[in-house]
Amino acid sequence: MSAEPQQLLAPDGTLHGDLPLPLGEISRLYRAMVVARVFDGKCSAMQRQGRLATYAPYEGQEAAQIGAASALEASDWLVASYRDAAAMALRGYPWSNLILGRTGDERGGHAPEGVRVLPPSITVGGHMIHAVGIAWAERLKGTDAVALTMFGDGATSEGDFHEAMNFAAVFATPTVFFCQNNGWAISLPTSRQTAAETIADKAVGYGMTGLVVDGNDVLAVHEAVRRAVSTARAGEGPTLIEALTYRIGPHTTTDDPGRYRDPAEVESWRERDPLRRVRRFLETQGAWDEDAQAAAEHDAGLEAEAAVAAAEMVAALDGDEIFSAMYAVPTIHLEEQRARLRRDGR
Amino acid sequence: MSAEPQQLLAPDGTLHGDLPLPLGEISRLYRAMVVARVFDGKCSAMQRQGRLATYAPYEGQEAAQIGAASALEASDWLVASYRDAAAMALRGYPWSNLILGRTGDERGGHAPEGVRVLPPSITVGGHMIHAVGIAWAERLKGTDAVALTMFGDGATSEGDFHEAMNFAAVFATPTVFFCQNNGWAISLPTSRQTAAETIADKAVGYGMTGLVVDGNDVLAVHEAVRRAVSTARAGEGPTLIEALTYRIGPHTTTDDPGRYRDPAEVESWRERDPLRRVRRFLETQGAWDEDAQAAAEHDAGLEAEAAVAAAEMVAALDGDEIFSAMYAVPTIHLEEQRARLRRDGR
Amino acid sequence: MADLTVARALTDALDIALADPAVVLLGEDVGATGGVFRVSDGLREAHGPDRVIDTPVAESGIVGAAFGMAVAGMRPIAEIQFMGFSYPALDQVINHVGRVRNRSRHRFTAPLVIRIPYGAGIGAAEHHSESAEAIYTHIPGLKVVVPSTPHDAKGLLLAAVADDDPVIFLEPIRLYRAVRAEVPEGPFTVPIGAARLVVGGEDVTVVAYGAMVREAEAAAAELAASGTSVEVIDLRSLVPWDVEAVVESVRRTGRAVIVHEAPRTTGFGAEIVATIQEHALYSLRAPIERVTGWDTVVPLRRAEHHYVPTRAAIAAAVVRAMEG
Amino acid sequence: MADLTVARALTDALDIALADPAVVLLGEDVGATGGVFRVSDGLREAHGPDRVIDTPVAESGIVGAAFGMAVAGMRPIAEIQFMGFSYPALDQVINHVGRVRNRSRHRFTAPLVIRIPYGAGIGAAEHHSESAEAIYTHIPGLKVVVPSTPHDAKGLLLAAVADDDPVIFLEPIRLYRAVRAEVPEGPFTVPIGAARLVVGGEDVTVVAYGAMVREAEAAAAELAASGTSVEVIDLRSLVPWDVEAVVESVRRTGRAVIVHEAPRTTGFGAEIVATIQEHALYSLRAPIERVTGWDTVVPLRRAEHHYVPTRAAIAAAVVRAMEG
Ligand SMILES: Cc1ncc(C[n+]2csc(CCOP(=O)(O)OP(=O)(O)O)c2C)c(N)n1
Ligand SMILES: Cc1ncc(C[n+]2csc(CCOP(=O)(O)OP(=O)(O)O)c2C)c(N)n1
Ligand SMILES: [Mg+2]
Ligand SMILES: [Mg+2]
Repeated sequence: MSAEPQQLLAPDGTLHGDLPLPLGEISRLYRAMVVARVFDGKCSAMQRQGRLATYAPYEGQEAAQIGAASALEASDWLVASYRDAAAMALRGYPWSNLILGRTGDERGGHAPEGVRVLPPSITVGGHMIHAVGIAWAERLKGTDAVALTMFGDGATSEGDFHEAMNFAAVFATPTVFFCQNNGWAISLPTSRQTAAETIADKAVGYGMTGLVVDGNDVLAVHEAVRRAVSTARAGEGPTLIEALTYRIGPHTTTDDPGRYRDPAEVESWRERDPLRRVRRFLETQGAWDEDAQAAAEHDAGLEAEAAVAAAEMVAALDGDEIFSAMYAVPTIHLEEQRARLRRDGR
Repeated sequence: MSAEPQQLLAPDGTLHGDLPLPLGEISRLYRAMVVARVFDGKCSAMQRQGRLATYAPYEGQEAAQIGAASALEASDWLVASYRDAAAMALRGYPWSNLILGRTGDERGGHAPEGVRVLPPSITVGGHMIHAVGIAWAERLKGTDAVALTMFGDGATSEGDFHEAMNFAAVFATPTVFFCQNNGWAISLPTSRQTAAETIADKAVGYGMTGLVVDGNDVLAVHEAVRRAVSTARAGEGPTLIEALTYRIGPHTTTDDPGRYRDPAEVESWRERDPLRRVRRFLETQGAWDEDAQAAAEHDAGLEAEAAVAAAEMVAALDGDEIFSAMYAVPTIHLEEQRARLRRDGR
Repeated sequence: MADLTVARALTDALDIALADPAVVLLGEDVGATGGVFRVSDGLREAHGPDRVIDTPVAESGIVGAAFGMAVAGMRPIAEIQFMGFSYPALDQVINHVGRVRNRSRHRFTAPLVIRIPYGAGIGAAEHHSESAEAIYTHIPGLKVVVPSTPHDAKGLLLAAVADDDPVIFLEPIRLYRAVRAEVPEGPFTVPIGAARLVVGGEDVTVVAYGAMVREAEAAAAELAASGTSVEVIDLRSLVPWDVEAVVESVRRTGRAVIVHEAPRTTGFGAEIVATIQEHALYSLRAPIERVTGWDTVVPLRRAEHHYVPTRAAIAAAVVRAMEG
Repeated sequence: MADLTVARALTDALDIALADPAVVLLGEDVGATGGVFRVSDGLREAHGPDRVIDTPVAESGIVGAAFGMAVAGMRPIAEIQFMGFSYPALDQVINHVGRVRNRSRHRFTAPLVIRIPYGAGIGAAEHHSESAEAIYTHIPGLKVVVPSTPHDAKGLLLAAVADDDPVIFLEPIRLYRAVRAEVPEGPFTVPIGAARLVVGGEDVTVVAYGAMVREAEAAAAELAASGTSVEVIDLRSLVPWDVEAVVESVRRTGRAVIVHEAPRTTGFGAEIVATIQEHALYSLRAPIERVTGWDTVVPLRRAEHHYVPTRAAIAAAVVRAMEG
């Protein structure tokens, strides 16, 4: 079944074929990747300092996330996982919320009104069907909004992946399934996750279109997702896109990849760094240079500082508040428990 | 992806190619199909008389079940569903147990020692992974036993189907997945169950071999399963076989198919009756005739009477006994509850 | 007013609910056949196959898709065919349905209803007779409702659809066609969280829900003949449940018997007992009795009667409570 | 004797269990990394990747495959990474693991162990802090075990593996590395169903399990200083549980406090309360108190401390029981 992954930008920055986007757009995507990388570094550092409860780095996956998220409209939905902060931020989910959530605060899950991005799914597999239901609802409501769901190679082994793919195909919901195959699910390599040649092959069993794209090529990802989104929007059903990429860092900040993978593998993927090839390309086009890079990094740094400051300014939920968002109005039982906490403390 | 379903015996009884089994064996299979059909009729009648709690008829699916079950060895396992009585009986599960179970008695689930057939699965989907675990255990124990699991088209939509297929493929367990695509899952036609062209296509996503066979052709089914079993036994992994067949009767004896399907469809499948073509073939070979038919039906009738009598002779479980098979030894809580039932009655 | 069975009262409620374009009904066989209990009979014809949706056989998918619809602003009603088939969807229910409001601090909500036929008493096949309500009552963020009359079936289902939070709506299989009663026409709701006084009494309080309410009522009638005055309360709603009504009653009677079909250990009866003793220990004149199913699988047809609480077993417990 | 943490005691038990070729350990990341808590560290090297098996990410598959292995005569140990990820496997647990013995009237059995790290207190991400033991205790056909010391962790795990029925083995995350203690070397078992007297006392009985045992012990120590004599019982096993030990104690003290982290409504504490009042109502001098988690999702790190029962909350309940 396997074909070469779709690619537009070679690792050395050469473009195959025509410019898929105006240069200005490409610079914008690249800038977003720089911001994403800066935030990722910042968060990893914060976690080491004990300022975040847990953190799942996405270094190496910026092209996949930014390429995909940039192909959506404001009215489209994003339903993503714990490792997809770059995509979520691009869709308008504030970085400060993403950080707040990771400090261990539920209010990180409250995106601003109008931002159609669900809080990141922490369980693996369960959220994909939500993108099916959401897309289905939009169709029933008569809008043309699409839902894109992001998940990893590991998630494709969960039963819920299967049910989501099947429902989407049977009901032709406007859903795009975007798999970041980053080579590993914690310590399990993709080759032990499935015996299929590609994850895109899984589409066949649902009568869905599946394709493989170079996940470190932001232009190829953007193009592939853009097409899948417009197919979905046109009422022609869902698509499964497998973006081949790599998790450069540990699974989370408490994981030790030294136990299960060869540093040489990591090095080989560093060579295919998703940022470098865009920068090279933009530079050859005269659309980027050292100064632009320095400015982008500087701005990203300031943005990160501001987001961290905003997140860390939020006072923790007090005891009363942990009861206040379980229902629209707390039940008598929760009120009684709230009174109990007030009386006895913890 | 779709290819013509494998067929050896045409509906008119013509054999394509060589004799896949000695004539004596084919007569034996045919005789088993006659027995199965007689039992099915008997059970449907008993249900109408209120002697069975519930019953799922398999008329029309005899070739699929007998063809598949006959390809196993005594040391192989069968893990099947509520509609697979013909297959189970062929593997040595007593008809009297099958009937006893359907009267509403747990002891129907107690197959004789040595019969490697699990009680029929009533939930849809959950049992396939058991055949993976069983096959895996046999491999770990160093035997060459294989496990075959039977399920319907509807079952392929459950998440557990996916996890079972994936585990089997990743761990190359000696499991055979045998799907009887009988066109319907209660009121849902297969075309609304999946958007895939065939159910066999689902194998692709697991890196597994998938194939479609004429499920009303006992020889083709036997051949296909025999090959899959020997592949599995040789350690070369699992296979998914889709047997195209049809449920002639209602879903269960309480279902009214008039609500959802066209009687013409049923008629068109009656034309492809799985028994008739074998009989025609055997007759052309001089291996069967009216007398043989009458004798087979007579014997089957006697066998059915005897099985029914044996089942109906069993006295119902008494109150004490409902507590006695939850654990090897009832817990103190169950003993206390048993005493409570003795004291208060129900 | 119309004279309806529980099943027909539910059909009526669904039909009314479906007048709102935000409402859809989805599940296995709900459309073409009207569901295995014919509760949605005629609704596909009335509201179209896009609104009364036959799904593939996949419970987690049904609930997960309904959840997504709810997050996107609809009010889906998901049907699971039998309680015993609801477990594949538990992950969706626990990890998503009950949590998205808290996870997003009210930004996203899940106003969906999950309808589940439940309970024993009709000699069904394995998995078709289960009472797993205790599990649902233990899951944060859900409401759990159980009607026992045609009136409440309609009024509670409409209340569940109107509720801004997810509601597990349990339909006692045994009652679908066992009773007929007058039910108001048109829309009305029965408030979630308020118990119903079935019969007033002085000596013992019997608390029940679902199909057990009728057994309790019958036991009360029997005992009345022999001079024991039994008060029967139908909880109607397990989360939230009407602590006040129950405690007030037990304070008066000093004795209580709790009835449910579900297994005894960590059944919802335990919660009722624990709460009563907390509020009314000093009024208790005898240990609170629990009349429950056993910690076994529900036996199949031939032995099912050893499992399901009967009026006789309830009466025996009442008598013991009187002596206690 | 060796000085071990709970985590190491479990490693030791697994290593001993794996000496039997019928035993395998399977789960996500149990092999290459030794599991997220390193409980199976070194076992893949010692016993081979066919016996310590890294599986795809699929909990229902893990439990279902382990079930199949058990039916075929093995004694698999399945690991679920966190309690919050165990729900996709609930259908397998409820509909198959707990039932095959009854369904086949002893012809097929499921002697498997499902290990699940559980509980809050380490400020983990959502789904990583849950206590869903009540659900497991309500499912017929299972045993449910919760160690709270290194000694019991080893002895109960070996007992679970030796048990002919399925055992849900809950490992309190907070205790993995919080305590060290002397643990006998080589194989030994702690019987499933017997509680452990942690501290003897006269005035109030505190019943706890898992990570709450240490909190109860600390509360008892604190209260001893102010003259209240608290008896602390560690249940160790929830199904079956040691009714006799608890009831005997409460008969003596006349007062009881039950502690668990799980949500309050229909938590296992309710079962304990209901049972105590049944056997010892007339000994009760005050309502039995429950100190539990709330009917909420476990709050994330910054607010988690409002949720998890503490020694202070337990002490407050004891004081109230003394006054009650
Ligand atoms: C239902 C469930 N099971 C297990 C886990 C634990 N877990 C967290 S991430 C992960 C691996 C997921 O791998 P993949 O889908 O490839 O995503 P990646 O982490 O590589 O981005 C696992 C097993 C979980 N979060 N949810
Ligand atoms: C988990 C689960 N969900 C739903 C059901 C109800 N149910 C019984 S049979 C059936 C249809 C199954 O169709 P299929 O797999 O094609 O098998 P067939 O009945 O056609 O043999 C359904 C939905 C069930 N038994 N188990
Ligand atoms: Mg991955
Ligand atoms: Mg079918």
